[in-house]
Amino acid sequence: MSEVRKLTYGGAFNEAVRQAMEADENIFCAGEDIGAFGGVFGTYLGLQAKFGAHRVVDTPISEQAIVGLGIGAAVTGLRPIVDLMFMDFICVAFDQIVNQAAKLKYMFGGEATMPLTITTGGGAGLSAAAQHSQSLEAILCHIPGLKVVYPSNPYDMKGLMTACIRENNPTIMVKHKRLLGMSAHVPEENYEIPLGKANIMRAGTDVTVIAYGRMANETLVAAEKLAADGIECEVIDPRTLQPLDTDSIVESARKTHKVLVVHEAVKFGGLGAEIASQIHELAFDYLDAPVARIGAPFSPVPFSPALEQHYLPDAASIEAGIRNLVQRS
Amino acid sequence: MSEVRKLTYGGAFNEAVRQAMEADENIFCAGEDIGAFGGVFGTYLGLQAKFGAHRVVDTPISEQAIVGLGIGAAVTGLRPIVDLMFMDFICVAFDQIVNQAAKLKYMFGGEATMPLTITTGGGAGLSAAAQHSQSLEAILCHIPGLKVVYPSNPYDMKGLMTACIRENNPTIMVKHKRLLGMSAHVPEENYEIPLGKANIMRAGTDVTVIAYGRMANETLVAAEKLAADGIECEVIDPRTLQPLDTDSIVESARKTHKVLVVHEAVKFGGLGAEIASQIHELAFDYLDAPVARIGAPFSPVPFSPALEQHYLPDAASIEAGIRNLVQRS
Amino acid sequence: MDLSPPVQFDLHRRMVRIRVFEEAAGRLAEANKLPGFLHLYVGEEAVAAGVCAALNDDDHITSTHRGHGHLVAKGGDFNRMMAELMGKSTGMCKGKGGSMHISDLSLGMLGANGIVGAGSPIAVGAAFANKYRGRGQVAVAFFGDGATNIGAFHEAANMACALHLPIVFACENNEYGEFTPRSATMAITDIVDRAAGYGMPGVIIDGMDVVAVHEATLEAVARARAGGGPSLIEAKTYRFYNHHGIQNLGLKYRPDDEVAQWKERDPIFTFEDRMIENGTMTRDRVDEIWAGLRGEIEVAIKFAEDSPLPTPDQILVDVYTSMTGAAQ
Amino acid sequence: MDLSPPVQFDLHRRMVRIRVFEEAAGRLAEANKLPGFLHLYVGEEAVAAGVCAALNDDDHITSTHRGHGHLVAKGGDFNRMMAELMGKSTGMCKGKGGSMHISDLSLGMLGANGIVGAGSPIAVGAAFANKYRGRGQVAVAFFGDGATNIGAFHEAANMACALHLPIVFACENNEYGEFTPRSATMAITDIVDRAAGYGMPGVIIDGMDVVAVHEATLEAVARARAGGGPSLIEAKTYRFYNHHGIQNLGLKYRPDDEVAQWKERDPIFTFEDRMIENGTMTRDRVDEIWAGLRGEIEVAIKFAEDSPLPTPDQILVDVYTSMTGAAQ
Ligand SMILES: Cc1ncc(C[n+]2csc(CCOP(=O)(O)OP(=O)(O)O)c2C)c(N)n1
Ligand SMILES: Cc1ncc(C[n+]2csc(CCOP(=O)(O)OP(=O)(O)O)c2C)c(N)n1
Ligand SMILES: [Mg+2]
Ligand SMILES: [Mg+2]
Repeated sequence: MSEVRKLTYGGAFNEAVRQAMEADENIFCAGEDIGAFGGVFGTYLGLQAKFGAHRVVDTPISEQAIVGLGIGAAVTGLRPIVDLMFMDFICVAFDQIVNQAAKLKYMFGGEATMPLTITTGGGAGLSAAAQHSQSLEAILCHIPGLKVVYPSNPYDMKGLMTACIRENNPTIMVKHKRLLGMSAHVPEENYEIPLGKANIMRAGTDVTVIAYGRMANETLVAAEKLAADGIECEVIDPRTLQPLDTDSIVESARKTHKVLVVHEAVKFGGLGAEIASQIHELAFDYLDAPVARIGAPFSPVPFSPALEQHYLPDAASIEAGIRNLVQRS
Repeated sequence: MSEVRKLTYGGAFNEAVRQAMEADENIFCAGEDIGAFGGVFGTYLGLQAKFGAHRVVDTPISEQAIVGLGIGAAVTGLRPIVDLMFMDFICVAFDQIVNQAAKLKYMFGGEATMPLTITTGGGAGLSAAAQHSQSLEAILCHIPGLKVVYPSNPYDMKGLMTACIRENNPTIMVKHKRLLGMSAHVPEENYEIPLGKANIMRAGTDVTVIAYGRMANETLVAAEKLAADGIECEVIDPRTLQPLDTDSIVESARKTHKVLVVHEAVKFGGLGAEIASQIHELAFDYLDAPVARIGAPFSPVPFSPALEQHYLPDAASIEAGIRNLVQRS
Repeated sequence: MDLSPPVQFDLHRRMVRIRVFEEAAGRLAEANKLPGFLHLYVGEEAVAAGVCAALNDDDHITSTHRGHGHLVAKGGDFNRMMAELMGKSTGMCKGKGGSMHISDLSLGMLGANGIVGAGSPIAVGAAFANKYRGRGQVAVAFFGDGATNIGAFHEAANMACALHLPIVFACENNEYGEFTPRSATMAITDIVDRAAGYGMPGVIIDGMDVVAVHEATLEAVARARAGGGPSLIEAKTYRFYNHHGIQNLGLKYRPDDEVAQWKERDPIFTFEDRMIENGTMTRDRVDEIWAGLRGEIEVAIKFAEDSPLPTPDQILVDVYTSMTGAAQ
Repeated sequence: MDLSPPVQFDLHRRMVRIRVFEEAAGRLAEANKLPGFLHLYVGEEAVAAGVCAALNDDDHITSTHRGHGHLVAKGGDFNRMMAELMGKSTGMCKGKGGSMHISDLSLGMLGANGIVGAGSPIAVGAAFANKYRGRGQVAVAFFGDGATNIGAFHEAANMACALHLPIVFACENNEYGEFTPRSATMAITDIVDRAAGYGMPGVIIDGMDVVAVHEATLEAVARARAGGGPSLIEAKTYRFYNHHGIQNLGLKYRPDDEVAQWKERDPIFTFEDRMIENGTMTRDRVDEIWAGLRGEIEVAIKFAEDSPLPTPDQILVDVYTSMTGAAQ
């Protein structure tokens, strides 16, 4: 097994972009500091050197114009990848994302395609405080016209990023900042993971746990612990949050009769609410207990690690949540 | 009864602002076209004439700066009311609302108060198409630090707007555009409806329907029809969407055992998901059926009345939804 | 007037097409036959016509809430435009966009826009793609005086200059944003004063003079095509009707004599007088042109009225390229 | 140098306080003792000091991601600032804000800001309130060269001018936004070229010369207090360390000799030399001041280290003024 090629999550992103750009001249990247510097997270490293400054473009600090650049170029035939450094900055470009990119095809009566990929770094855990740590994916998933992707590991990153770039609708690829260094096997050849297909990361019979991004990994840790006590969790990572793979989720719920949804985002109004509601609607009679949700408390992300570590769900709190659920009649 | 004083929904808003401004010199209003012109919906009519251009301020078309104006003035001691004409324009000012207004107090360790009211016109039904018809309240409710208010009638409008202005946290007051002309009794004297308290608009025993804004009125129409068939709906208007009056909602669910949530917003990821999830979590064993949801389909709001009328829930579709739910075992 | 007669005819025709379309739309709106908002371009025809006559079909424009004028100037089809305003399935946007989102990709018209200022960043994207492909196409962003106060415009102007893109920023300065005069919302008089802050040339022109607009645009477009980067053109103009619709419904916000003075400078009638004076055109020919286009608009209204409404099953169509897997 | 010795001492002390605080923070960060990001102000001290020395305690400032410098210049308390950087409950923000949100309302410091450009609209609000109350207070918005490319800055500048507010826009032009040179992100060289587009006066000053900064600010503040409206000051300056932290970790993005040249113009050392030359100050006195402040910072570090961490029950506190009814 020493020959298994490993890549980090950030490296897998980089390779997906590189391979796509090699194959299609219409693809370009634009964003702040992504050119000469390779991006503040290093995810665009080496691309400008390889493809030139016309295809890997350093932009001004102008998030609205960055997304607009992508929209205008996409609707006139290119395949842009535009970067909004931190997910929190989506708020700065929100009009272009929500009122323009998401709706343009529809408003034009279908006479447009929008092969636009927006990449951004999400999630907390780096003491980056309230404006650099948010998980805003639920907001994006509420907007018809967008697709939202959130990989939990290097393998999925490469396959999903490839799918985003090939997609003809606007996609938002969220890279979890704390997963950037995660390393695992990633095939060198190009491959695509279809959008909208969940991944059953671990099969189990006692309880279904749905988690994405970094929380999928925390859930796997919790699941291993519980397995030692004979509790077998089925862990499902939706991978694509919009469109959501409702079928896979509901099927598992019907099998295990108990479901927990976990995310890093604030619980109130988070994606967990939608997932739980769909499960209740489609598998009510199979459930032994209401679908449980774990998410962050209703506050901005606090700066101090002493607070942030309790703010975020982790393997221990997920394990406790699962035990709690399993104990319910 | 001929002496009952009536006011429109828009007029009730205007009166709340006027009475508050008479009582407190620290209150001012700012927004596009609200001064000399009185606002494009007429809701600020006459205020500049009464209070002067320094207290009722016409601004440039600069939604970010309009909200910033409110934030900076609020944190330095005034009580601003700032207007974002259409709810869709919240997207333009999203950073100032989400990353600044909502979080400032928390980031400052509590050393700040933010008595800021943001007013905006929400909802569809005027063939105003995809960028002037949205219901984005679920997004705002997911942001810790904000309060969100959505009156369904003139009486509530005056009382809730008064509460917003007196509130020391940032509130967003959504005026439904199609309710502006709705007329009903509104007392002349100033009164306040506390934020976070639902209104049981109609008591009933068979099914609970939770609806807000214009949909609360559509639901009342449906409920009257159903009453003729002996189906008694309890209709609850949360009035404040954040914080949500979970207690009143859950109490009713435990009583009727069947719940429908209705909103005009897109169903996927709408507030209905959160409300349904809370009910499931807190009243699961009382429910005869999963909480049902009615919302708009997953598309931008279409322009053509021929499409929009089918896009929006109405008394007929709500009635059908209730019948459907009641028929479930 | 150095322009050749065919160019003059072209400019004239574009203006009259706009006027005829807009007047018809206004009448229909007053008769409650058009749903939604309607922002008429009447009075400003010289701007759209003068600019668009300097463009090729494969050049791009982005527009504003006041968008039919631009689309007509770019060659938009009366039938499908009128059908769109009526929300019919034969409309430019199959009834889903309406007045505020009217568009025609085949003419490079990247949409009217309901969000003030939001078109400019999109024009920057089109200009970027044009430079990227290297086929000499340019993009034009239309926007109002009020729009220059919004962040999106600023970011677009700066980015276009930083990336040295082939783009023209065309400002329709009609002195009002909705019902509020420019003087209340900015401390400058001329929008062109903003150009230097981005590092692009800017020029003020009489927006009631289609020749002036056209010549300035030719120069800016030539610069853009030659790799000379962005320019800003400020056209001083005026809308003859209300912000939306025809009549003032609310309070009066513009002095009567101001409106009257501008109307005296009607961009079409003054141009016709000039052409007739110069012998390029006769009064009869002018009347013929109007009559011909009035005939066309009647056909378009009939086409639109006779067209079917979209059916409810269309609601979820075209949200995405495919409906598979989408939420409901 | 027309400034009186006490003013010179004040300017000097403000600069040294910043330097001492920032160097200490940098060392702690390198030793992994500070969580999160740290954007140091070293090299730019003349700007914050020169500006803030022209303000009263009840004047307001808004700041940037590079915010400790501004707060120290406004009189910020070392102990509570250092405690905040360490995420302690005794910190300026009780550990909830950290470096990027450090603030002190009692000094009119309305917060560092993690969103580039977002402070400027807030400063406009403070300026509006100051005008409204009529007590002669002013507001200053600090921002970088890069921030002038973002929409929020533009809207703030225009609105301040339209409403004729008592505000000073203070630009720290250090020629870079993160790791990208200004020349890649704008087609102009001087930020001050943007002032005319809003209708306010603008002036370029040497941002390494605290006297120049101070004098320009005195003038702009006097104008604002007298009802003369907004001004823009562009201070040409340089940060001596990396965008965040001290060392360059990633690729090199600034030429070594550029960095070296700017360091030769250290705003504190050059000012000390001038004062000593003029006889206003002695070398001994200078050393004493540094030693005194170095002592203070050691005390602050000790205070911060000894302070308790916030407890988890604090997470939901201060989201709202009261916890009643809030979601969990
Ligand atoms: C972001 C945003 N804010 C406000 C509005 C409402 N609105 C529509 S048109 C308009 C005035 C625009 O003025 P200007 O740019 O000068 O264009 P004009 O109408 O004069 O052609 C306003 C404020 C909007 N559509 N979008
Ligand atoms: C809206 C937004 N975009 C991007 C960033 C990331 N970022 C942080 S600081 C910075 C550079 C700011 O440059 P400038 O305004 O010149 O300030 P300086 O760091 O040079 O002091 C960037 C791009 C951010 N924090 N906010
Ligand atoms: Mg205008
Ligand atoms: Mg800089």
